[in-house]
Amino acid sequence: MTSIAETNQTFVVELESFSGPLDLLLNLIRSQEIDIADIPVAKVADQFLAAIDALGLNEAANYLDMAAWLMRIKVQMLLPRPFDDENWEDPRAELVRRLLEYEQIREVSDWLGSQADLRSGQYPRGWVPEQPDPGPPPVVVDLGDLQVAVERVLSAIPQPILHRVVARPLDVEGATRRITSMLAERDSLDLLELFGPRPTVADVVSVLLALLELARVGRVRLVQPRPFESMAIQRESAHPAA
Amino acid sequence: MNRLTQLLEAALFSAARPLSLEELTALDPDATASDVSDSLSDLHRRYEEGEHGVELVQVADGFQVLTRREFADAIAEARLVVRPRRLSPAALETLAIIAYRQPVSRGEIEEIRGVSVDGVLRSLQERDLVQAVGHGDGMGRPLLYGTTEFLLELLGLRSLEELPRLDELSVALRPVAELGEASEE
Amino acid sequence: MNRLTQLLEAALFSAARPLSLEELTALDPDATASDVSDSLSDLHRRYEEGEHGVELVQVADGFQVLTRREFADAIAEARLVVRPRRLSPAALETLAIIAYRQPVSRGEIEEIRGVSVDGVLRSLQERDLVQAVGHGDGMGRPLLYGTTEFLLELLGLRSLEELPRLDELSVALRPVAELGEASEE
Repeated sequence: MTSIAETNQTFVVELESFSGPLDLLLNLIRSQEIDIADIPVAKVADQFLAAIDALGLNEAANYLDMAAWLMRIKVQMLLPRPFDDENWEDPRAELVRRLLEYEQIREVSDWLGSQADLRSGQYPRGWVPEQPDPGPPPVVVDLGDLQVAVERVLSAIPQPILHRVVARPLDVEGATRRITSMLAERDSLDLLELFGPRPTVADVVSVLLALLELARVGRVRLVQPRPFESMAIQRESAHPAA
Repeated sequence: MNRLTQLLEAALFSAARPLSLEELTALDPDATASDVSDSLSDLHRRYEEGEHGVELVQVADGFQVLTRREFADAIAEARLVVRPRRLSPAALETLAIIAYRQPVSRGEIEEIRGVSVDGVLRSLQERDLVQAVGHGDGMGRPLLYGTTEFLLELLGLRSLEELPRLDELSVALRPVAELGEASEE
Repeated sequence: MNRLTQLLEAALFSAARPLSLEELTALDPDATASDVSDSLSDLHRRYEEGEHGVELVQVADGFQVLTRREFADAIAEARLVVRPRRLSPAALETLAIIAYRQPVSRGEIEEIRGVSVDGVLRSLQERDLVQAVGHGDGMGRPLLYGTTEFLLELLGLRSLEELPRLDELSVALRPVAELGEASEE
């Protein structure tokens, strides 16, 4: 059992590990026989801080959360109470609830531990005869297992599958509309103007497909002045600007 | 000892794990479950009255022959068996919460223990002491956990009913939910 | 049974190997080898006269309690020695995909699970939980898998219709036919 004894305002820590901040806090309270319904929060909060410092736990998030909570309650306790005491909510209520709940769990877990110890002193047969051909062991499977597995599959599905199924990344129609509307204002475009600032592969392919189709039906002419230069897109004269 | 009792004794000696009434009954095509129950009682009585070093116990969903507790130390000291490793306080607390609150989500366990239980939960699952039993309705449909038959075996319990009742515990006289109106959602 | 005989019975029962006279004598600091010999004779006689299903035998390297040979077959047949096992998470996931999406090819399962399922599929087939049910139309006419009658039996279902409905089954687990025109090629 872990315990902390108070000697001259300092703490002697008898065991290095607590199973969590509630364990430590409960230990402080019980070892000083503090009434859990009326915890002197200011005192206990300081002791808690000192303890996690002594234990080297002052970087453990769980312990720091608890320390912060205790400090918050300490401050709330200092605020003046409203005149009608009936509406006053004890800032410690939630802390007390958590502590009692945890203490209950501790009691059960002590029981479980001693029960397991008792049982571990009774040994089963040690020698297991070799089986001629054991084969795979019999299987246990139930609907619950299967359902949980389905949920797991669903939650683990990689996003790309959903994208491929749902999204329609190629947008030839949109590219066609964009090209015709741009050519409605000007006679010639540079190919690079058709791609946005950060074109995806799908964007590029969409634009190229749209251009090829427009060229095929004779609405644009594709001109490359010199090898490796950018391509120019010219409006065919048969389709003058509006 | 009649032949069925002999057969059952031989089977219980061979198995090194609890055998259910169904498994035992299946051993003899002519035996009914009630024949098997009678034979098991007979075997239990013989071990008791003959003051044997082993006993027949009922655990989880089955029956098992185990050595008597009083010989635990002598056998362990002679290094004939290795006593299983003890569960850590963190593991026991987590088991306690799951045992009483099942089905329960990881978040709820962490709420009560005040620490992350990721690693503990995983190792309890690996040891087949807890298992995922379904999904909750909340955000992200969290996995819910429950206890296994093997936990009962480890504790030597026949069923979860044998766990101490909450109102028998010294600390809280009421179920946690009734402890105060401040229970969080 | 005197205490020494009880202790010897418990030790012989729990040990994973035969125990020599010296080892058995070392169990009790007050016992002599001749005390132990007497106790072993007593134990042997009790098993004989009580017509137990087990017997004390002397083998090359010591003493051992063994089940009587006449029960060996029944016990071996019932395969009591091996503990029934739960399926691994990987096996369960694969089984779930096959159950809900059958007939389904290995490629489709791997697409959903994101890993190779070769070994898992083989072990599910060995355990008679899934089976090949035909060939698909795609490249190379891949084998398609479905679940077996035996699986339904294990799950206690009469037919596949009784599998729990999962309303929020996402696209991935829905039958391919319902996926619409955007299914991947």
